[in-house]
Amino acid sequence: MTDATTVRTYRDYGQPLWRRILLTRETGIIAALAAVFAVSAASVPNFASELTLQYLLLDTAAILLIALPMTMVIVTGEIDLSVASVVGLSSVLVGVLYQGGVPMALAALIAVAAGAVAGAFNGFLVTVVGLPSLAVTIGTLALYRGLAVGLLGTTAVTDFPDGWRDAATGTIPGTPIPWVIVVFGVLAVAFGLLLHFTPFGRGVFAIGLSDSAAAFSGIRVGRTKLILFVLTGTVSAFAGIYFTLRYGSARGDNATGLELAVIAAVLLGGVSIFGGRGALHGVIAGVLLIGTLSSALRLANVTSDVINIITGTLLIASVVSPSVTAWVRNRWARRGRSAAVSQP
Amino acid sequence: MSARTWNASQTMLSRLGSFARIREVGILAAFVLVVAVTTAKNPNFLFSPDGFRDLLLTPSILMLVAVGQAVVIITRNVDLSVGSVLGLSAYLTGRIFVDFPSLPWPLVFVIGIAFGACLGLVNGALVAFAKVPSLVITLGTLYAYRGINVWWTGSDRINASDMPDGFLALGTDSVANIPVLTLIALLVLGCAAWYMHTQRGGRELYAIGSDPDAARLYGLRVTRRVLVAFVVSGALAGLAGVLYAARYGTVNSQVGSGFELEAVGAAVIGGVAIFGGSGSVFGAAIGAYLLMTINRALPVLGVDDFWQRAVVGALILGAIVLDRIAAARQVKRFARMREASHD
Amino acid sequence: SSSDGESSDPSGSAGAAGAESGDYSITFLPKNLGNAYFDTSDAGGEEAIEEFGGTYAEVGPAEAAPDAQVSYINTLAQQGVGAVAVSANDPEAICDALNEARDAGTKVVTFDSDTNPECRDLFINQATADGIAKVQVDMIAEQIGDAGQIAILSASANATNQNAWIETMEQLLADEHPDIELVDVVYGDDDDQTSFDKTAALLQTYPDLKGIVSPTTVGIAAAARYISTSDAKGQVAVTGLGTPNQMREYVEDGTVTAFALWNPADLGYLAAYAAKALIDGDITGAEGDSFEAGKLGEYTVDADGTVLLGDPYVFDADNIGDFDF
Amino acid sequence: MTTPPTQGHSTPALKLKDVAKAFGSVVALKRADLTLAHGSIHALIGENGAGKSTLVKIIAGVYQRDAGTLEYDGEPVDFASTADSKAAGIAVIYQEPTLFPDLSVAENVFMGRQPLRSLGRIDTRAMREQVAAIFSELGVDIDPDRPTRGLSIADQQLIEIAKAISLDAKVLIMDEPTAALSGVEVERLFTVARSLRDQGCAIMFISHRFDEVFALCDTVTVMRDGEYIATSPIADTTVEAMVRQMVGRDVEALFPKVESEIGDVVLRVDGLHQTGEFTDVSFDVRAGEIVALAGLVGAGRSEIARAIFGVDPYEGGTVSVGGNTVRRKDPADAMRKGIALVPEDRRHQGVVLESSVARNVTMAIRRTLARGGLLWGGIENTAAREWAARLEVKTAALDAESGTLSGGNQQKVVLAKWLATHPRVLIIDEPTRGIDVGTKAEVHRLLSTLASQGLAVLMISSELPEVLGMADRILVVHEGRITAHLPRETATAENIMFAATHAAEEAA
Ligand SMILES: Nc1ncnc2c1ncn2[C@@H]1O[C@H](COP(=O)(O)OP(=O)(O)OP(=O)(O)O)[C@@H](O)[C@H]1O
Ligand SMILES: Nc1ncnc2c1ncn2[C@@H]1O[C@H](COP(=O)(O)OP(=O)(O)OP(=O)(O)O)[C@@H](O)[C@H]1O
Ligand SMILES: [Mg+2]
Ligand SMILES: [Mg+2]
Repeated sequence: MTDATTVRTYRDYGQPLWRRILLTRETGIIAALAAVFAVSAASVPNFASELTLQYLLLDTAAILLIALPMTMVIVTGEIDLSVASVVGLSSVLVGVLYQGGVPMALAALIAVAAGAVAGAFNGFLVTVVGLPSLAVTIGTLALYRGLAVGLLGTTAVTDFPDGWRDAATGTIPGTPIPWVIVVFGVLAVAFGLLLHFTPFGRGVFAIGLSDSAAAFSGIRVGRTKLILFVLTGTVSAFAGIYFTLRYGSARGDNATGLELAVIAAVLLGGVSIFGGRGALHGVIAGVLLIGTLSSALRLANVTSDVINIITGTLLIASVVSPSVTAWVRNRWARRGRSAAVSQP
Repeated sequence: MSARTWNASQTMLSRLGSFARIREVGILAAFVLVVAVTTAKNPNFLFSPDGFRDLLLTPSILMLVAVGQAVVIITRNVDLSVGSVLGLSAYLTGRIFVDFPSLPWPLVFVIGIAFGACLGLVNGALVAFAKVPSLVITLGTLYAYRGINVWWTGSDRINASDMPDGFLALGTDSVANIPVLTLIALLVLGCAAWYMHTQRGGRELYAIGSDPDAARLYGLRVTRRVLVAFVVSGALAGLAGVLYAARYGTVNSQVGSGFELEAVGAAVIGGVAIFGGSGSVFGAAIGAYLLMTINRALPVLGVDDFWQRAVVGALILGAIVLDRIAAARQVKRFARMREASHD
Repeated sequence: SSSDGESSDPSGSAGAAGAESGDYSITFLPKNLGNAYFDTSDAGGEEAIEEFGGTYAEVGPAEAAPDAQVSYINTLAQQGVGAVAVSANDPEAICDALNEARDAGTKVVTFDSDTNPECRDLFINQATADGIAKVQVDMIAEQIGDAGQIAILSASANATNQNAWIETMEQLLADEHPDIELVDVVYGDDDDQTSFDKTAALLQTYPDLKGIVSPTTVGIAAAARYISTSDAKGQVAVTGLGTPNQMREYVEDGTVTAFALWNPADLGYLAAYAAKALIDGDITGAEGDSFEAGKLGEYTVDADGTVLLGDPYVFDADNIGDFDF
Repeated sequence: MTTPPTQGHSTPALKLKDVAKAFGSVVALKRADLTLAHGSIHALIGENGAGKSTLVKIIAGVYQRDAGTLEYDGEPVDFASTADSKAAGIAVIYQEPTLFPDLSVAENVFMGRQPLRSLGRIDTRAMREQVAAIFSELGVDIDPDRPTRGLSIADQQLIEIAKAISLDAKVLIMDEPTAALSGVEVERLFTVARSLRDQGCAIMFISHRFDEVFALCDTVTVMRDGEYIATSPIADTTVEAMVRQMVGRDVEALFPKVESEIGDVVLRVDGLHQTGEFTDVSFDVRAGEIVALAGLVGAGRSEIARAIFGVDPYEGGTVSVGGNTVRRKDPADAMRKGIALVPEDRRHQGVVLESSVARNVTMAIRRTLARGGLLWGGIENTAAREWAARLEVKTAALDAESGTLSGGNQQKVVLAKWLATHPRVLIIDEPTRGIDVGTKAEVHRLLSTLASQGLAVLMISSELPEVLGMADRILVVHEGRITAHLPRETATAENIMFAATHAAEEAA
């Protein structure tokens, strides 16, 4: 207000368009994915085939699916560690019900509903009781897995109807794209719109950056989080049915440890674990990057331990690299000055 | 000063506050209850020599890791790599015995702890210097350390016969009816509790977890302290690895996998706030005892093997919900006291 | 015989070779890596493959999960290896992947743990379920004087083999040993620590326990180790399936009198020769087919495409010194 | 506080020359000069965003300067961290309280330098006693053993002050320490500050209240847009002169109260009750009316405001807007019925600091902006541009993070957010806390204009001139109860203060 008579004008953006697009984490991950694909196709025997793509998509479908709602949960600053247990629980439910004579469609429906209930229970404890989600879902991780193992005991249910199994593993005729990826695509568009182009999504980001400021802006923080936990449970249960049909086996220990794979991929995709930052396309690229890398490394006869080392290192490198580049840039800019900037 | 006349009630408030600080008592009571009920069902659980020994012995290793974990969580961080660190150092321990049989075994302890500390240092350096959330970093090192372990170990397995008897005896021997392993764990717990409670450095860890930005503004050496917290967690996981080798006698590439969730679970059950700043290593230790003892009590109580995980999950939830209810009660009581002071 | 250099060749080139000349590129896919039992069996396979001049490789997941095994089978199919020798983590879950591999021309031999018969060409059975169950029941009955309480410490609740054996053991106990009471079956998940703790829990829960049968190598070693340092040593018998190297200490200190196993190296060796025979087209897996298996001699395919390795072998203080695996 | 008086020092305690600092493209300081003398209290004033706090943080070692020199006791120095400046004897009270909520009050005061016993153990009793001593000097009555979580901003600020004083520093820097304090506490602080000065301490004092500057300080330096403007002895200057230097022009009336038509009751609060917070709160606010809630800091006014808006619960009573009852604990419903709340704690409740100006401004209207349920890029920027321009928010681009704006500009962003919802009732808690005169006058003018357009305004303020200058009616809150209704005509500073302290005096 140096001069009351000047009418201020505002630029929409402080940075030119190319910088805003090219210098993002998401672009980096997508570029890395493209690079891994190109290098693998050129140097790994048998990689450049449709079959690779088909297997890659089938293998990563469950993670891709769960990553969608998980991204939103993490953007609100929460976390859901129970997803893999919900996968196991829904797998067992489908198995037990189908074995008990319930028609497959109904069994699947009930399992998905159970997933929604499991998610709602997480959400209830987090939003209504007010407990930290990390602690809650460590508990339900054990609880849901325990229910799954308890329900089915030593047995596994196997003979699912062929039609259903084919739907889970089949591809669009003439392409290597599995049907489940079509479902994923539809969901991805829906979740992408929800997160990035709706008032609800704006609320999700605001909550992640500041719960209280969001609440003071009339955003229903509790309800938003509850909805997201229910969505996560539902989608995880759906992924559980896919998992069961893909491998034709309903077992209590299905997908053990998948939660860490999902979270690793989401974080690799540029979502901040503190909430408030991230984009869905980055996450999808993150999942595919890990999947492609392991598929290429397997084809190159690299053993699973090395694949784990690479996955872990990649995750660390991806989150550390921005700090390192910033640090290097600062050093560069301040050469000759004794003190470095300590501003976070 | 008119608005400041609630002096008397404030003293009461603070007394209530210190009651909250002994929240660990509640968990301890739960532990005693579990032991009592199980012993009532089967006296051997406590009153047979083996039963008594196992009661003390089984949770000791988890307790060490949980204490380290609590130190890290108090600084508003988390160390998910503890299971992998434990596994690596357990294998290293075995490897040393195989490759350098002449090395005196007490030296192996030092090597194991130092090795764990180094792995913790890697975590801490990445978290503190690169300013990246610890959950992400240690999730990464969880994979990476485990990968290194599998890659190094391969199908190898260290057997009891590869290790000296004196060392193995540590895993099972007792002094005055208390297992050596438990004594070591209690010693570590005592040191940690003493440091966290009475030393400036310990209080600074609480301050950092309570508000990291304020700590930085205040001039606390946040980077160094966080680094130290991770080193401690790593060192304790390393020590736990050495003790694992002594107790279980066989070490393969999968030792300690999944331990991270148990360690975090124990700390949380023990009342360590997941967002830092409050809780105690003592609570985490009791949490570890409660968790492991429940695991052992369930079969005795006749709970089918398959349902045990479910029961453990329900108990974790029960613990944190109860904790929450107690806190809410206390807030209510504060409010009622303030109301009373108004009139 | 082939050189060491060739056998450690990455099988990326082996895949190409297999495609050209029907060469013996055979990959072993154990339940998981880092498991001493499979280490031994796969080494037996390697030995056989070196004998007949093929290319050996071993791949596998870090943890024993069926879905991870599927990814490896897919990869092997893409690489076009001559044959896969696999120990299944789930009889059904890896079926589709195996069949796809077979459609691509890869021969599939299962060993140690079978899949459904329609998903593989041959199953190399280490021993019949009856034989394994019987040897374990006989051992425990002898060690506890044919009367008293016993418990079983198994692998994971879903382990196909173990569950089949346990069922037969229960039957045998009921029919032939009425004075032995099986009080509990617990699961150590093939994890040292869990098995160890489960043993401790068993002893507390059943103070009158006379014996523990553990039909898994991890379980028996953990149980023996716990008992060797507890008061129960000498009171509670431990037997089951174990490897000599792991059990040597406990046999020598008297915790364990006898335990059984087949020779896993022979199992892998036989699987490799069976794979060779399939690649050569000598056999198709039909009942009555027979093939030469190097030092082990000739074997014949039984019903359901199964080849039986032989009877389990009982190790005790007298003979354990002769073995090193 | 044992240092002997060192008046008459010739070297200045602290001397900054041509200091510059930029954050990316935002230039916070262009060319700042400042000289602090021993045994003197130096005021630093300037508009919001002038760079005062940035200067403080450079002295404290939070930020590193890009250019210029810093001399301490005549020696050029570089503070790489706050630990360095602290070790050198500089104590700083930052604009935003920086307490550790989980730790006790005593630990907060002594963190990192607690009194020790043998074996390096912290001597808790000595620590408690020392804190109690400082508190009694300051006239503060806070239990040293309670955790600082849940303390009011005023209490937090008092602890900050105790913390700084206990350092026995040679230089004491206070960035708006009085913003949250009431008259009595301010007086206590001043007494302590003067005695520190008399012991030779160099003190820097930042405030937007001129009366305080005149009451306390010896010298005053004015800054504008990151640049040094002038330094003068306090005796040689006037408020008008300072204001002119600060804003570069004359400022019109500070309380431009516009008489407006008072309409029907819009907001009605009836028998609101929450244990421990407030009791039997009933009042109404009419269209076109500005009602002020006055009272001492900690009286519970903010709690009432939050309960009305629905972010806090209440156990009994009703709130209605235009006859429609507002649902309990449901801010979204309150918004829909036409209530807007500009909260007290800007940084935690008002703005989402890490979100852009555009997102903040459109946060409360995002549902109405959506077309077919979707928000495409342009919609929000168009709306944000309009409101930012109306309130003259000082930012380069609409996608700048709100946290990079100065306090006053953040306040404008919050105002813009709520005015964009076209509310019927505007509740505004401490509308001008930490806001410079120019902006303050603007905010006041804005409130008056809005009221004259028929908005019902409920204003909470701890500044009596603001209350007296702006309100049509004044409700005085004491310990959670309304103890007086005063119409504009009869309200005076004296009767407000009496009502605000009334019950307590009875009790005493
Ligand atoms: N960390 C930061 N990043 C970017 N810009 C900043 C940062 N801190 C301050 N600024 C900018 O620097 C300028 C000076 O801010 P500063 O906080 O020093 O003002 P001030 O004089 O203290 O204002 P107020 O009276 O409102 O407290 C402002 O334009 C502000 O937006
Ligand atoms: N006499 C008292 N006894 C006990 N608690 C009190 C007393 N007076 C106030 N409080 C409480 O102290 C807290 C301080 O509240 P707060 O500072 O937000 O009040 P306020 O009137 O809104 O002041 P501000 O001017 O800062 O907005 C409230 O929870 C209030 O209930
Ligand atoms: Mg400021
Ligand atoms: Mg207030």
